[in-house]
Amino acid sequence: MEDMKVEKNEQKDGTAAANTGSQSDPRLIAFVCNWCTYNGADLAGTSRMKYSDNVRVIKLPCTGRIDPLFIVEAFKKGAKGVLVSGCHPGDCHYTSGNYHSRRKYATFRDLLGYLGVDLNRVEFSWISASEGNKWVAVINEFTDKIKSLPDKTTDIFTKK
Amino acid sequence: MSRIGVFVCWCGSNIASTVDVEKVREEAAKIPGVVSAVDYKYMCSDPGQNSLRNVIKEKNLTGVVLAACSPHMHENTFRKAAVKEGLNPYFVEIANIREQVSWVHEDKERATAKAVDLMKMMVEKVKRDKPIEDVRVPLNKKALVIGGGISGIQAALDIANGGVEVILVEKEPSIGGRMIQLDETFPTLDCSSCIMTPKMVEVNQHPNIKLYTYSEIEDVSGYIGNFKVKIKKKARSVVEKDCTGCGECWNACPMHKNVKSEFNINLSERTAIYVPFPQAVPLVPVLDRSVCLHFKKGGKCQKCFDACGPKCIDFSMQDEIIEETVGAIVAATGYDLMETSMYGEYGYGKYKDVVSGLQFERLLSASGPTEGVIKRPSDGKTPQTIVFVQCVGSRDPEKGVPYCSKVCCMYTAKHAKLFAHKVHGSQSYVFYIDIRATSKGYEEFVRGTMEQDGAVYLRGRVSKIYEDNGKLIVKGADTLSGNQVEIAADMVVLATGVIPKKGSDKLAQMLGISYDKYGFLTESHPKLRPAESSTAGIFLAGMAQGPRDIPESVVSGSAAASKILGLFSKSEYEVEGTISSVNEATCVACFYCQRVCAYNAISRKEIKDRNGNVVKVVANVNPGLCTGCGACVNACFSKSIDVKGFMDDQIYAEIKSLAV
Amino acid sequence: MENIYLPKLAEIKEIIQETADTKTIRLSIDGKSIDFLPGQFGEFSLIGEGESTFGFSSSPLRKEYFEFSFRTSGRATTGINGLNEGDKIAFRGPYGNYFDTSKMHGKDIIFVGGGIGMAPVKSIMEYCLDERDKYGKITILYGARTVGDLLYKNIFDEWKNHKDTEFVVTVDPGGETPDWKGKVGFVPTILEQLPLKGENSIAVVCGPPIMIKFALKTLEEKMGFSKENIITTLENRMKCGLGKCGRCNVGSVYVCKDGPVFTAKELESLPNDF
Amino acid sequence: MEEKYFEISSDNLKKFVDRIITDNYEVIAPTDKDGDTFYGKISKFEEANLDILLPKMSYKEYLLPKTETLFEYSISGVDTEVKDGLQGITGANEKRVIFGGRPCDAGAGPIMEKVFNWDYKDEFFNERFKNLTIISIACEKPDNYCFCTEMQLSPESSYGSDILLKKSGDKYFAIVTGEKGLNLVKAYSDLFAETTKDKVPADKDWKKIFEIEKTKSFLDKNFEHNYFQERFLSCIGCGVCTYTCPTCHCFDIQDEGNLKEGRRIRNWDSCQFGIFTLHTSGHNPRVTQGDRYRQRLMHKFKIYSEKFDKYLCVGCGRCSRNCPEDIDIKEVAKNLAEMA
Amino acid sequence: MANTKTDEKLQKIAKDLLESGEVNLIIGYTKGSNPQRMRPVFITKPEEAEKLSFSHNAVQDLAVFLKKQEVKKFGKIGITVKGCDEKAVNALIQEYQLSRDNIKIIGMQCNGVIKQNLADKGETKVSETTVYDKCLICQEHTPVLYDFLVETEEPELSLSGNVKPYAEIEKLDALSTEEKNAYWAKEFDKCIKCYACRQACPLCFCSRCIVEKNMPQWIDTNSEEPGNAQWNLIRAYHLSGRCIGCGECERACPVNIPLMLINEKMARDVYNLFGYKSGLDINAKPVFGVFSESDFNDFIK
Repeated sequence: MEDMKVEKNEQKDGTAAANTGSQSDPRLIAFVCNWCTYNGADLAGTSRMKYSDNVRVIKLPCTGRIDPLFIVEAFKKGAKGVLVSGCHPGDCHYTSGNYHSRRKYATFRDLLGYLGVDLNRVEFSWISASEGNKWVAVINEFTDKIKSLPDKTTDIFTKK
Repeated sequence: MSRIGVFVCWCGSNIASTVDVEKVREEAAKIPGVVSAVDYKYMCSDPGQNSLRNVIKEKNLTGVVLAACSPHMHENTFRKAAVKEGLNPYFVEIANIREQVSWVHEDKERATAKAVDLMKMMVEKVKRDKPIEDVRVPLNKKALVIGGGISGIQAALDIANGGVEVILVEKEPSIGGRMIQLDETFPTLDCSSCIMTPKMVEVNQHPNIKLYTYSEIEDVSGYIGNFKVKIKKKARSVVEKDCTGCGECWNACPMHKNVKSEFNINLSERTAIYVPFPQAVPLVPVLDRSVCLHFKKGGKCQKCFDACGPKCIDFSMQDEIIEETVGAIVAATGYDLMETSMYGEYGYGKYKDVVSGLQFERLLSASGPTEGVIKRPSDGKTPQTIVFVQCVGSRDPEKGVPYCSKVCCMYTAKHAKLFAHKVHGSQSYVFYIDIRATSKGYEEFVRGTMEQDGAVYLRGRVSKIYEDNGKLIVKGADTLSGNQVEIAADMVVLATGVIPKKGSDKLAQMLGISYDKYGFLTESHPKLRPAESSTAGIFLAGMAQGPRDIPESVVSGSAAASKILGLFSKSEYEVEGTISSVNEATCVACFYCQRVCAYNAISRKEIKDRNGNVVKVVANVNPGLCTGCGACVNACFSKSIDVKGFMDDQIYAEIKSLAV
Repeated sequence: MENIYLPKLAEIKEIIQETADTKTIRLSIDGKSIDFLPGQFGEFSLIGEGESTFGFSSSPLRKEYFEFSFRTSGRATTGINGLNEGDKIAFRGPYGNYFDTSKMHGKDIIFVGGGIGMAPVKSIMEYCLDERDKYGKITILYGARTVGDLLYKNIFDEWKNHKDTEFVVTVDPGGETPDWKGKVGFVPTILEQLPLKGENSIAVVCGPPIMIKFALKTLEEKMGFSKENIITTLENRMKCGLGKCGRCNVGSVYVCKDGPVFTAKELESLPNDF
Repeated sequence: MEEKYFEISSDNLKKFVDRIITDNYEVIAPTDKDGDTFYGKISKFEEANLDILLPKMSYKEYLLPKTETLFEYSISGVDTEVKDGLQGITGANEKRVIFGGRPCDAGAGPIMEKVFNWDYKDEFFNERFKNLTIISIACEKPDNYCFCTEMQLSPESSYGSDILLKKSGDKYFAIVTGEKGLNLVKAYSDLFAETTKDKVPADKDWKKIFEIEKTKSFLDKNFEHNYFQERFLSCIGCGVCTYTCPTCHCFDIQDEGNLKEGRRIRNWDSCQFGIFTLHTSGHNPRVTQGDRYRQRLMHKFKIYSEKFDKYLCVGCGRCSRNCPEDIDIKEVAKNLAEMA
Repeated sequence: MANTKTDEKLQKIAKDLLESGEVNLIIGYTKGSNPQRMRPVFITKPEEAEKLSFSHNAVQDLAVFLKKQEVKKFGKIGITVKGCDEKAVNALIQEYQLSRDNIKIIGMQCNGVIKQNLADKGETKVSETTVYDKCLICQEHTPVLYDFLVETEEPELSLSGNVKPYAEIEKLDALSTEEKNAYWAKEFDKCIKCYACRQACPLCFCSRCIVEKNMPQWIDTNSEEPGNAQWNLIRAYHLSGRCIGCGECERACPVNIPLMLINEKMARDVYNLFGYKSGLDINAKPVFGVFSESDFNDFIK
């Protein structure tokens, strides 16, 4: 029978070097709503604004769909910072998704902080479809902030 | 099995100059489940789309990932292309490597790495895509309009003229609403009844309109295309089809001095059997059983019965419940004027000559209690000096409401103008905060009242009104001159603010639509969907949504009508298939999903065993109402509800693919 | 020191889409099958998505491949479902006991399968068909809820065409399509109508618990099969397959080690806990 | 090997423990934390709490960790590489001593060893068990929840211990049952004095309050008895009984990781959970908590003994003491015996 | 032990309820495995009502049984509750898990229950050092809602103010992120993933817990540092704004993780943020089922 290869292949992923996900080159994951922030980010693109390339955007229909548990999963998978962004209060495409989620985020954020997660690593913002510049500013500031944090993971999600 | 095709677009040099598209393609080819990876100059071009279609066909793809421009640009383009090859459109996912990579980053290696990541995310997502079928809801092409005011009438007529059957339900004995109570209308001063009555008659005669007056909505269930409505037709005690409206009955009624007329806002009296006003539609009286001697005194009085030629008085008539199935609903429930009891200092209710704006309309009206001659209620004398007080209740967060009632500035100017026209040499004073006269001809109209008709406008609030020697002394501030003013007036007209019709909140709950903290019905989107409620198939019109004037009310009625005609122009109502669905095996019926759903799309469902016993209650998603926002998914603790197209498993796979 | 939890890799040779949500996957290691006996099972996985337990569904006499059939339901099966021909599957086994064919030699055999429970039956059945001469009359009864739920449709003919072999296929009432040519009725009902008698016969039964229950009753009470001659295979939830993790424990047996094949006689001694 | 007997003074026992710690033995002993006593690594003799009857949890995790990596994997494209978890297995330190446990806990080792070796050999368990030296202390005052005597052990049983210490005044008698224990004693022979069996105080006459064979015979005959559904209506299925039990060994196997790498692990699991036996089809053989508690009783007092000739219970009483709803297994076993 | 007057009253109510057929089952307490313990008892026959008892050892929150399918089958149920437990009943009604019509609430006035580990060691006196912290902050010594009230004979709990309930919360709040992290990492490291906290919780009523769902794998199954933290975090999150503070999770925890420090902290935060306390009003909407436009927004850019 064919046994599995036990030796480890060092050269697994040719692109890994380009974004290591380390503290100095952190991986940021942004959960954004389809209608406001995703469009805002697109606007930044059509306006040819430049911003940090550390962020990876995951698109969801609405802030109301962005489960706080996604934040946990993102940290588990090595994100150094997580951004949640959607329509401004009152502008929700689905009327009230962002209001419902805001309650959850406020509570969940408290819980994270209490359990020793560095809240500098979790960011929430309201970015409208017209706020390409705000998107750029939020991403750049967040990236800079994460980079400035001490080079050790103070969260309870990653194995030490 | 996953057979994914990855298509990397160069977008000319738009992507290719910053992202190494070949590298992205090579990385794609390495992913398990990817059976084809290609790059192409312009994927959205015809040749590009054709190559996409060819690969789908040749490689028998189960999913497609395009690494290209924003999904908001070409998602539909590519989905359509995929559908042509028999692939479910939702099996096409886009990695946005233009707007969110090549255009915003400069370092080619890093931009490429990001593009690869985004592509991988979408590959993992598309692997977990489930076929999604768009939802088709059959439509009962019949509309219900609630409220027979001008906006409801407009909506009903427009819909009916579009060839669709309409049921118009009005709570009062006659349609006409508030507008028929008005005298002349600003800024053109055409007579309200003159323009309103023809429309009312048209409603009554329209073959496509079924009119229920003196009727209320008892219950609404169902959803877009298929609302089940129960209408309570209150016992009128008059057989409508036989009545000729001759008036013998009310002339015979002995109660002619005892009942305050609602239509004239207590400024006149009516009989127990009555029509609210002479031009009422339908011109069929209603017997008010709460005051009728027949009912109060054990059946002795039957003067109206005796007087009636066609013998259409029926004392034994019962309330009747009529059930109708409609495909769409317009809520045009209108407004009330605010109570002014909190302004005790103005003496409304205490001094007969302090009247509300609407009462003054009746005093001005030729069909009103004074037949259009302005007489003050206390002694019937014609007033020479009238003080108009604006913003009574409006823009007063302390005592009233913070919002502007919008129409008061204009109707006060109209009142002052008509007063000047009707009583020569008279003088009016208007206390105002700001003048809001923003529509066509409005500013000129107000100017005219001031300049041609000599109304004195005083910027400031009235602090007190009291009676002294047959005059009403109005004390107030003129903030422009900084003086306290005191005016001895014969009458005071309070421009009371506008509030939603009493009971409209109850109706909104019945309809499952939202309303704001004042009770005004809320639009689905304040700018882009102003005629729609948050619930699919239910539309809004008129003052029920908030203060507006007649033209705006008419426009909103027409808007609702056009929405319904548009909806009914198709044989079925189509909804995107990206909606929520419940895992009934694990749902525990806590109904947090229902609480957070802005669209009333979640209902209770009983699961029964073979003997019909309820074994379990679970949440159920109404596909016609669900918009796929996913708020319910977030609310569900046991993760027993998920939204197609953005399933938890897919989001987690995306995150997983980003692991560093 | 051997790590008994370490899987081996097998290559997917062929994938057969049986129904909308079930597939048969044929595997080989170095182009060959593995040594196993009908009735045994293995732990299959796409590494990273967790293991699933499936009985082998092919005849051990077909030396070029071994196969299993599965329904996509959970995380592990979804992972396996995503694989293509040529991909590798991690695999541990074979585990458990097996159908003892030596006791069947010279006897008439009725094979009864329900739904996806046909998979382990197929293994022993094809094993017998592959050595057709060693057995008496063979009857195959296969039923599913609906026509769409029937597996192995593409090889029905192959089964039918053996000599002295009767193949009966049925669907539950309401599960038939307009062009359905098989029988309509629940498996135990159809079973009762078959011209079989219990003497010198063996019955092999596998399917959903409710079907097994009634089929056993029918065979025993109405058709005169002795309990020793009715053989079934249990489909308990398992994890280790090695008689350790405790999950498949029923009465004094570990189904994964002492089973999954039991005679009705043996089942009788087990508590009603499966 | 025949049992050998030694004496050690209380002072020397302290020295012994401190010295083996200095000599890099990992010493696990009952130690106080969070207002209770748990087994934990100690850095000096004083940290051990030898007065406590039993720590809240058993030391099962040193034989079967709550999570164990069976293997690690890494995936690159379509290639999967695997690293055997047995290589570099953690905690299989040769120099690990469980000190100050009781005869009941010690009795659990050989019982578990059977299931991990009856057919396939589970080397994860074996590696750990092989390298564990168990020094137990005989109980003088069992409490009301204890029933080791009924479970074929006794408060003074040396079964499963490499060394059993019996206190006598200010010294201890050490009963050494095998090579592992003897090697340790010999390595510190300056602290121990050899003695003979007759010097060791005889075991007390521990009374049984019920016969476990009767419990078994009730279980043999009464699978569908109302008792189970009625008595265990108060069971909330928390599984604390199984998790704190020194002999419960059920586990689950799971994969964890991302698309590039991860591991297959096994975690403690419990027959008290509804999902434990839930079939993919939705069918669950054990629907009620009564069914599940019955399974635990069956496994402990019937099934295991039929297969392995040992009861899967050492009578430590932890499940009773720790049960949030006060289900007392001793009382239950006694009830069953009485009904037999 | 002889029946106390409390017990007699309780037994009378239960007997009447069962005799009249108003309920089919009474869930109550009876004497347990040692004199310092009580245990749940399920009474279906009037003559068995005499088994019922109540004391400061009645630590269990019997509302937990209302979520069990086996118990639900009884239909109309009477339940003996302390003030804290009664809030769980209310919360279950709020979340549609229970119909008010199907439940008869026998409220027990309670001045605190003795910590079980102390009781096991022989503690018999109710005092601010022997009762659970929840008893020290209890505002519902008399239950919020009841059909019958049984008054207590226990002396009133006197509070000197020297014992600060849940004092650790403020201490923890004052710690740095790293210190908090270290504290909880140590606590969660003890976790053995037995989920007793969940099973003991009257409000963890999901038929399939999120931890038992693996598509996606919401919570790592491992019982080590990352997996344990995820479980504890998500458990606490799911109970934020819902926990009524009965403390059963912490009592059930076999490894003594101070779960109430999290629950209580979250209850305080939810109250501060949204002015909501769980289980006080069966007609109130749960805090995460509603929102206000003016909800706390300062943390969002």
